[in-house]
Amino acid sequence: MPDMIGNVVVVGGGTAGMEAAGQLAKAGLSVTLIEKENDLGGHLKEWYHLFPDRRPGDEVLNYLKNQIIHDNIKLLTGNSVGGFQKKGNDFILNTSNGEVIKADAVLLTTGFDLFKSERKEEYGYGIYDNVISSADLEMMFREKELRLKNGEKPGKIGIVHCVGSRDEKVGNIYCSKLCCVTAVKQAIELKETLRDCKVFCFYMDMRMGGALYEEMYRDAQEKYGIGFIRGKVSEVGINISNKLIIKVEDTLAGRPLKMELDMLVLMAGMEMSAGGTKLAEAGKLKTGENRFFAPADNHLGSNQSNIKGLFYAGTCTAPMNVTETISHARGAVADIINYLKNNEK
Amino acid sequence: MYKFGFSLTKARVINYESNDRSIVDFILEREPSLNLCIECGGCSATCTTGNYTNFSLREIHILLKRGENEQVRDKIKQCMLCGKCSLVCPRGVNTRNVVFLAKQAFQKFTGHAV
Amino acid sequence: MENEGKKRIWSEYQKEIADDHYFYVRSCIRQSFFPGSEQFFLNFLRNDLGKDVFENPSHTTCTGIGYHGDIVPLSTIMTVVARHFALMKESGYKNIAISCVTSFGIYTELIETWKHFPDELEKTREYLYKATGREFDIPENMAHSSDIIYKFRNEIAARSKNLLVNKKTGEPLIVVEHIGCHYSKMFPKYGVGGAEFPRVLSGMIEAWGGEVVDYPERRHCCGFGFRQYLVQANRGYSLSNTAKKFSSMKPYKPDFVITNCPGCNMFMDKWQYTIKEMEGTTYGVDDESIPVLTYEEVAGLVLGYNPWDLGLQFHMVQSEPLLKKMGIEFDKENKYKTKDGRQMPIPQNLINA
Amino acid sequence: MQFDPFVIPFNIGLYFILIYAVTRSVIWFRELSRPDKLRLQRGFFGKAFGQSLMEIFLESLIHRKILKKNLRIGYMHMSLAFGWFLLILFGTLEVDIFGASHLNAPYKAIFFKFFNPDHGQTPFEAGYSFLMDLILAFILSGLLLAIIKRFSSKAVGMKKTTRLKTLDKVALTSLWLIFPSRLIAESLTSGAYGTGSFLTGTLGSWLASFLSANEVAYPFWWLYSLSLGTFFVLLPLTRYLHIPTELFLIFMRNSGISTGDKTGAFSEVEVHSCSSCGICIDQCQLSFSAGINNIQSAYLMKAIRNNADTYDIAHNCLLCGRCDRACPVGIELSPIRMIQRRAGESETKYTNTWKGYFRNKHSVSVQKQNTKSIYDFLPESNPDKADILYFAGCMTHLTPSIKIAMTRIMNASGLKWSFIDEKGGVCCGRPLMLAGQDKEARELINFNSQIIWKTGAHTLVTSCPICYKVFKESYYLDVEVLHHTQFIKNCIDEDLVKMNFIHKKVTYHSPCELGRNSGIYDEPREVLKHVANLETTGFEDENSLCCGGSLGNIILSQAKKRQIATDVAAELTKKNPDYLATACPLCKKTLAPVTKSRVADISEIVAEAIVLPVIKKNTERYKKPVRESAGIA
Repeated sequence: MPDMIGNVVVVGGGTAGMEAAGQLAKAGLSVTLIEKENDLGGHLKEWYHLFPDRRPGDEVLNYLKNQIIHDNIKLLTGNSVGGFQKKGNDFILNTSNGEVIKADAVLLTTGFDLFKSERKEEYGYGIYDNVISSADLEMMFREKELRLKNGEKPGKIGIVHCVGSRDEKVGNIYCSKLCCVTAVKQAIELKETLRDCKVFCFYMDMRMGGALYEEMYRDAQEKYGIGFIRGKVSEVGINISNKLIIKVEDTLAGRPLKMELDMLVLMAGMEMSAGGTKLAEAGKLKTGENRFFAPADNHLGSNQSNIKGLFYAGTCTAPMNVTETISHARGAVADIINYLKNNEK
Repeated sequence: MYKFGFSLTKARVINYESNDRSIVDFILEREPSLNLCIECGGCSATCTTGNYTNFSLREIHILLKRGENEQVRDKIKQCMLCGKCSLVCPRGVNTRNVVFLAKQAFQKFTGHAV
Repeated sequence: MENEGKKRIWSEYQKEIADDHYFYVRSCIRQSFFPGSEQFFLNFLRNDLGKDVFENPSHTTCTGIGYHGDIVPLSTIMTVVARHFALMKESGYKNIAISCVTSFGIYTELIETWKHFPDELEKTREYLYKATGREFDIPENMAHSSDIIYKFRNEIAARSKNLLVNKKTGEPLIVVEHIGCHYSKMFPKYGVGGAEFPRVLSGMIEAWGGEVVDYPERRHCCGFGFRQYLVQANRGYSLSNTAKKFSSMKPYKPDFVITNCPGCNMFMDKWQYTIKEMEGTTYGVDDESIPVLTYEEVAGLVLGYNPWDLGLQFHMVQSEPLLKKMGIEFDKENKYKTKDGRQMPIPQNLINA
Repeated sequence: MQFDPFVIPFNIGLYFILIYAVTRSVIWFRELSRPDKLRLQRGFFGKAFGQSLMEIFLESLIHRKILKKNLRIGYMHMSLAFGWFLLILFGTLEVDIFGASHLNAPYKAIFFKFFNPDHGQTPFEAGYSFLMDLILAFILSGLLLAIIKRFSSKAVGMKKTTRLKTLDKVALTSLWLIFPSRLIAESLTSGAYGTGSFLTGTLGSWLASFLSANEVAYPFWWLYSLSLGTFFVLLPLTRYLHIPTELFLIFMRNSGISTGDKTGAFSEVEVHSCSSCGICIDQCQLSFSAGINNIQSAYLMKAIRNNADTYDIAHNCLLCGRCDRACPVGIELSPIRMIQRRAGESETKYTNTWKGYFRNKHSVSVQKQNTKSIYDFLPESNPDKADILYFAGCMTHLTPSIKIAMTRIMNASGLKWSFIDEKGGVCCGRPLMLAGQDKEARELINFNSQIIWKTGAHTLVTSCPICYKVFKESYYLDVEVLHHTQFIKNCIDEDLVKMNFIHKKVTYHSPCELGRNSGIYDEPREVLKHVANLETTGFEDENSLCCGGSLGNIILSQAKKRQIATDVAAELTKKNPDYLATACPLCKKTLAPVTKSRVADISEIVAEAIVLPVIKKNTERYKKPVRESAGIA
């Protein structure tokens, strides 16, 4: 296919951004990929294993990195987009390093921020040792250092679902969708690392919608004997022997339950990234009740924005797993090519 | 001891640490399929006994797992072992054996027949 | 880790506390069960710090207990509170200082209600005007009197005669802080340090050399619970909550409990007696009970006031063991004597006496 | 006086086993319950005696049943048992005819050749020794098979063979040694004296050609005697005890003694009559479908003999009764299993004493049962009067199609019936019994009996074979209990319901509880023949399979149950029928998910075939003119 004229700016060098940039470059467009951090990969680089097959996150990351080694791609790392104007059909973006980039189309892949667990004060994240977040745990897995603050092996671990999701107290009424399966995945990995530790998941609903998720859940019960207790943990404290004491209602027994734990893992939800929010304000981009970018059309235009020539991909529009993110990015590429080629502009 | 016309009430909270789970351990060792329960309540819904009394296998299962044995001991014997539950269970839990083992466990550990 | 975390939270709940010119409203329970406390508060602010604290003799109860007891309707309590604000307006004050946590809760609740439902505010203005011909403004600054003591905790530390330290061992005293539920659980932003890890009392204790313990049931209610208490048949429920709380703090061997809510203080104090009578259970070390003090009383002790002037003797659980630990002199003779030396009747079966 | 020291081991063995047999039988007789004692006495002096002798000849010697089941195994057993019998018989005659004196000590018959080495000169003698050689050859051929079986059971047409304990091994070797050693011993002797027939003679003269036969013969005679002796002495400790025990079993059974529901002399005799032939293993679906090979009846018998823990063996069984039917010794295997399931309640236990030569019985204190009613929550119920009751049963409530079909049939029959558990009934009690909890079961039985009695019905129809069996056997009601297949059969015979013939291919799965366990084979088949084309499956009647869903097995995992069901369904749908018919809701529920062809209860097929009588509309009514008065006056 003949090279196409057109420069596309991709904002955000995470999974979606890298995949889209790669595909656009292959399609012969010249791409500028802007990433605020110094190295690419976004949240994916913190991830140890991916569900459902627990394939190492690095495998996917490496694929994406190779993806963007292409002459058509210009990398601007450690650089972020402050705002942009649309002059006619052209976008003028000014970056934090004062550069001004002209683009025919813009793709926002600003991704998500992990919910700050401190905001659920009653869980004492950052106050009690051994109350950690799902991201912290992934790190521990990556570093093969699964220990309590005092260096001992945890014997009893609790996992709290829906931390910062489905919770109007923190202003997020939506479901982050991936926490349930992450919890199950991490529970299994915990059991594999520490054979004789006990793991309990405290859930409100088990939302194992994705492919092979339910199977994982079944394995967690059958092969790993992980305990699932239905109820939202209400408060966390410590007792005299400095162990965590959690209070929860076992809604299926219809009784409050008190349990002593060595470690508590909080399944932090996904929120619209700060960067994304800034851009939304700067560029008058529509956002939904969940503060993520609102696509032009939920069914037919999930990659399109309310501004012609500006597109979205990945978790800046809604919580998504890696699989969905990548296909969403490819979708965006198709939309962009269509936009540039058939000069819909 | 002085009478004030009111008294201390026992807390309803399930204290996981202090509860005794020897019964459920006995069962799980012999019938691991119990782990597969997802508390759907199908068993309780079809239960012949449950048709006449508040006997609920789902509840019994959860109470056993929490070590709330007293309540279970008095109820478990009401089961008629008819086996409808095991036919409806979506997770293939061998519910009949669970009850059967529970009865044995109580005889074994609490010494009196149920 | 723990402290950084808490500091971070506290920094998020910085509360504006007026520095002077307070309009003081009293607490039904505090003034009748441990009058020394409010006495100390006024005296300390006026004479020691030279602040201006005004009391209007014609202010009444906030009717909070009646309100939580389901016998005073919302419109009534709104009007009563409005009347207090009117009195404040008339005496030309803008900063209100509230002695009672129940009242404090009521005030915050109503002010928030008025914010969200302005027509309720209008109605209230109307009711008050019709009833009394008065008009009112919502106070610019609202502080619980414990907030004010917290504000001046370092001044107190500076003037301290005896710190919260065991004189013999030199170890800091182990203190359990109990915050009244209505202080910040309803509206965290109104409380110093928020609802989960409130700072108001722990701040004082740390400033005065004591050590605060975090125990599993720290957040638990004292057991008052208004209607649960008011009906005799339900008191077991109230009592059980207190028992739960104490049995959870027992292993930490606390030297005393400090409260900022008169209701909590009264119940944690008197229920200890009840439980001892009913079951013979005590929660202190070697069969003693744990003294439960108000922040004013503690502040008073730190500043070297006479325990009997602070009214410690009016508690059910007596503080002698604590006083001994702190090395505070006290004479048994004058314990139940009035200022002019008249002997008061001596109460029977007190604890720790 | 012919004597030689080498006969001593044989004699010791022989007399030991004789004395042992007597004492053992005396003990067993004493342990029998009084009525059973009488039965046995009557049996012994009645015509049962003849039967028993006949049976002993056919089963213990000829092993007819085994021969039917499996020719090679049968031949093996026959050659050994019957052959040895003949050998002893003719041996005794031999010594009687040709020996120095009459009425000789048994050893003379056994070692005849040794004491009469030159026997076999005259043609008559030669003829006789030819016969003896023939018998010996017969035995040896069987022995050969046995050895082969031991080392590869496939070779003799068996999938699995039983595992052995050490003592059995020793006994087995001694048994194996007996006849070869006799062969060689006799051959050598004959070789030395130029006697013997086609077997001993030829082998003898050949051996004698290169070694001095007489000297070599002597140790072999020792070996012969020794192996006989050891075998006899060890016999009581090994499974070979079944050889003598089976005789008692046959006598007892023919005198009408049966297992009952408690351990007793008879069940003891049964347990010891098991030859561990392993035929039950091949019959067991848990073995060939679910790959479970340690719980079959042979192992249960062994476990009981060794007082091992029988919990898993006893409970991990479908109680389909296939092994009962197959057992060549005719041991009532399932009843014995049920005794083991009731173990918690059974008063008698056995322990081996005297190095295991004897087992002595002693009663164990039973766990205190709480006496107060368990099912006191069941409501008082006052059912309507009816002639015929229909009891769907728990399982049928999970297969509504059967309920609907039965309602349709019942209505069509025009009989006055009532659906007794329409709004959900109480379990019949059979499942509890299968779990060995008879006391609880009895409570449910009484509850249901009351309801049935109150209706004053004369017939009780049920759709569930599980219920059927218990109604029939454990309810003391004076009502006729019918399974719906029987009921339908009656309707057809009495011409109560008209049916079309559906031109569809049907195969029939006979439910265990209805077929083998209650003996109802014909009615279902005839009903099916009446409405559709019934195809054979090769698993008819006694040989029918278990669907795997049986409530009899409380341990088996759902996965294994499914495995069994899949195999069964595959077998029964080989001719891919339109319907795989069954007569049990549980079978239906178990088979339906694992086969493509439609699984239907007989009642459903019948309901489909029913022709309802046409109701004539009275058209006259409409023609009549409306009376004035009917209008406004």
